[in-house]
Amino acid sequence: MSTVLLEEILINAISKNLDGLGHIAVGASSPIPGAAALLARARSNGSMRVSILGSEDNNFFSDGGKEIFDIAGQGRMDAFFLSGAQIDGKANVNLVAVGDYNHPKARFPGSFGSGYLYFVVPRVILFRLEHTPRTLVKEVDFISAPGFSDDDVYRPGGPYKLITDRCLFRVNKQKKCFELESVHPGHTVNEILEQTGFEFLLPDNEVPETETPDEATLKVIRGEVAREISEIYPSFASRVFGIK
Amino acid sequence: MSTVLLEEILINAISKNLDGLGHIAVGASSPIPGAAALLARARSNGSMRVSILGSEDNNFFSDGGKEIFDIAGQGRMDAFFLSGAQIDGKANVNLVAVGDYNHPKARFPGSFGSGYLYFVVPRVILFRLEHTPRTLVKEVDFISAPGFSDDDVYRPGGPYKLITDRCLFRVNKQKKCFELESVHPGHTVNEILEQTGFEFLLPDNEVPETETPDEATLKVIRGEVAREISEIYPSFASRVFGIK
Amino acid sequence: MLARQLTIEELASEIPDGSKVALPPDYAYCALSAVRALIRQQKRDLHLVGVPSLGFQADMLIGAGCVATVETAAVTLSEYGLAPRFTAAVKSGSITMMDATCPAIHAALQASEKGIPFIPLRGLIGSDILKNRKDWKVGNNPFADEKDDPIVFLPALKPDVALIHAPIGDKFGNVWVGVRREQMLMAHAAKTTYVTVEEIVEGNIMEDLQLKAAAIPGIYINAIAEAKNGAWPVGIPGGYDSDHQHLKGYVELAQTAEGFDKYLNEHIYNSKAEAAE
Amino acid sequence: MLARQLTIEELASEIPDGSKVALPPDYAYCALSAVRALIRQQKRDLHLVGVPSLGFQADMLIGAGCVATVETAAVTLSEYGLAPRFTAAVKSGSITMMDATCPAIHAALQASEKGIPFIPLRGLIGSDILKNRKDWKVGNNPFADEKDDPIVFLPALKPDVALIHAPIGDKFGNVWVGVRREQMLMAHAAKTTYVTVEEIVEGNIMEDLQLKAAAIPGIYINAIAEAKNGAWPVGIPGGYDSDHQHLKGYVELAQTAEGFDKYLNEHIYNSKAEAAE
Repeated sequence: MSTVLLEEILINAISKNLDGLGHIAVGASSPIPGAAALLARARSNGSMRVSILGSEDNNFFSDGGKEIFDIAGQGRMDAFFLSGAQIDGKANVNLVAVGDYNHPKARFPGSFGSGYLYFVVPRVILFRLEHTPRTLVKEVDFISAPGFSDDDVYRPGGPYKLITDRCLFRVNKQKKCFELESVHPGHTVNEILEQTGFEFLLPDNEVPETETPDEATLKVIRGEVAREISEIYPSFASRVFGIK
Repeated sequence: MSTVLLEEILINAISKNLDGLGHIAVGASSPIPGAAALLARARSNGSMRVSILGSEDNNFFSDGGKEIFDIAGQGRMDAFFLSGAQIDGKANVNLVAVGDYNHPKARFPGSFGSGYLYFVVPRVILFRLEHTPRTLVKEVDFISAPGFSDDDVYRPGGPYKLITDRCLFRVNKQKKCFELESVHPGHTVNEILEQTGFEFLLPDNEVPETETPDEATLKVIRGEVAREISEIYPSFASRVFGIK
Repeated sequence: MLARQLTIEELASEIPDGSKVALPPDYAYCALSAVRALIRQQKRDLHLVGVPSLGFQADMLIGAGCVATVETAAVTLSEYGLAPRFTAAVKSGSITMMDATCPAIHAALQASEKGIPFIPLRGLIGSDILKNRKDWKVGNNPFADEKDDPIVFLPALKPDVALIHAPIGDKFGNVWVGVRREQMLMAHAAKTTYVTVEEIVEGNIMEDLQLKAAAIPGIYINAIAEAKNGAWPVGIPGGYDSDHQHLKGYVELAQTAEGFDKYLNEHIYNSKAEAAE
Repeated sequence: MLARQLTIEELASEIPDGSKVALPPDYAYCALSAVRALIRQQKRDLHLVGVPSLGFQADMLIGAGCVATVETAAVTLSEYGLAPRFTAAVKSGSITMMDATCPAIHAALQASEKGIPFIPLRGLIGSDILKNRKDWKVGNNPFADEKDDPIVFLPALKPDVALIHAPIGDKFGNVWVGVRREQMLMAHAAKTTYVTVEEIVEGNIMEDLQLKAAAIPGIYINAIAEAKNGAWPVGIPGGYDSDHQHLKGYVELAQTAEGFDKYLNEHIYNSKAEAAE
């Protein structure tokens, strides 16, 4: 078996969380989630739709910028992806600023649709490919979108998984926190404990290794998925899959 | 001078109330208001827009059925026309039913946009071409849209004139009632008093006769206005102007 | 993703008794062939929603006893006069009326489209439309300066079914509606949308940027059926005209229940050719 | 009715200091040639509204000192990295931020489009976006069953100016925007709309039913200016690509105030050819 890249492990792991869904939407700057959605669609037997912001081939919207949010509000978006400059142990996401909001040490682009989609999309998958105490923090400096809400707040959606370059967490909705689900090949639980700024639950049994995609899956990833993702992310597709 | 028809007098009289406005909208089943709007536009030196429901030549809307109401809500519609099965002395309009609403003696199509446009369009011109005590009543059986509102109700718009086959009323906003403005040629104030089911004000001076369009105006009405209106109201244009 | 492609009868059979069905006015794209199938299948207790008004299709459904409730800004046959079966039904009290005003229907559908529970709307205060709509409320504008600013709150209107017609669709369920975007709003707002089209064209409508800008994407469409002349006897804008003689004949017959039954038997129940399509 | 047809400089001169100006993101149709004219004319105290986010044009306006307030869901140069003059301005406190989330901007513009004073929106509760927006309120859903159902109320957002670009317009001011309908929403919602177009075409766009379905009617347009390559150095969808080398060069220069001034002098202030267009 050829060398499997981290990107391919992530694409495969994310895609497993999408099987059986009807419509996956992918936002800006999300090549790995985009590829994961295309992989899940490839094995869905034509029962899954994928819409990718910025794509012409995979973007069916015809009613302006509002439609992607309206469609989520209607309950017609089953999964979405969010990243964050900071993510904390309560699954709060910060896309705005580090330090004081009015005099920040660092300022990022902004919250985009997070302050809405995180509430209404059933499976929001968080991804952050820098897993350090700087990014996975005890408490975010600015809440673009809160991980959990009081019972009286309308919230059909919310966080489902958090994937990083080191591991995969699942969300524990009862305890409103993350729980380690699997560790990527080459990484350890101790390393995760050390590199995570927030507390999280460990499973009772041993933590499994994140699955490596099998040959058939790799073939799909490196074939049609790589080709399709190169339309929107040519430099990513070139770097990871050698497509130009 | 050729015989001037009642329709031509009405078209001319209505059009005088539209000069200087930016956008006149005309609803369904309104050939005379439509012709009046086209006449006003013809002498506006290209500064007036007319939109006519059901027209292809004079209908610029591109955002579905809601746009005509949205545009009125934005303050971009200066005049509109309403009729009614009944109109009363408080300028209330009834487009729904005669008798008890739940067991009506007569049922009409319904209120259409009146319950909204009457509130937001600055100059709503009422027209009812059957001027009898049956149609111009003391009190309507159903208020599709009220003529006047309490001070705390948002109401940039409202009734401006009422034109019938016998006369023209203006609206007295202070006293919240109609005032006779002019009587069409061949009709008398006594006849108006007799045929009107509601009370109205008479001016201090003698009531003038409604102006008959001059030769130049008649030429425009019978020329370009007749041609344009025949696109939407072919049977009206054929009956009144002999256009087919 | 391919759309489910059905016959007209199959499509109609997926709309259950009691459904809240949104329909466009005669001047838009009306799915008359599907409406005839609903009548043949003797649907009952439908709640019609006019977007924002209704015409011949509503009069026929009401006359055939399919309808319990009519929510609309008007039922009109325009130059053909009053809608006879509608008028008779209102007078006899056999249907429940929910009179509205056009922008209230558009706004309430937009609330559903946006997934918000309600939307405010100006106007209406002091009207008997409002007085008779127990499902609407008057609230206060929360951004008013000092004094009260009463405004109507409309709950989101979410039809079970949007039933529409269109000139063209494709095998992915994409449907071109042009400037008749209230049909797009209906599809966005409704739980399910069923469409008949004059023609299912080759290729993918969304790959033509001009067509895409005025097309409903397949994600909103539950099933599509091809129906050549599917709006008949009503016409379609930019396509064919209304069948004037037929509509005049309908209105004459439909003045009485007996005449309407004759019409039903002649043009709907016994329309074997259509049923077998 | 003919539209007012202006030069780029004339068009920009009609936008006063202090205006609330709505702008689209880089992936839509950006009127960069008009933005350069605003910079040349040294506009001050603009309140930019991103619909729903902003890109290069905002970074340039901010760097040139034209901007007092930025209301947006994001300022992003996507693959080019953080927006340098925006970031510096936020850190130095020289602009006031009104952070939002994309659907809140669309919804608040729709409120203005509909002439309603506010619109409710789900989400946002518990976020620091909401905490920092003193102009937004949390109310209760008036249709909630028994218990409270808190929901955010957004006041209508009515820009003074929508400034957009488009592939084609006509001499009546009709402007084709295709699927980029947020530009139509901007025109409906704003008090005034100024448009630059790649080309003013012959004839009337509204007479072509396909074009009409995706065109902003002239009634919303205060003035139109022809601007070939008017989005440069950003691209336009379906037209030309972004000028990658130029944008990369911009981002490198704009890392410092001095570098940005160099860019201004080279590409904006001294762009005599453009100013004379």
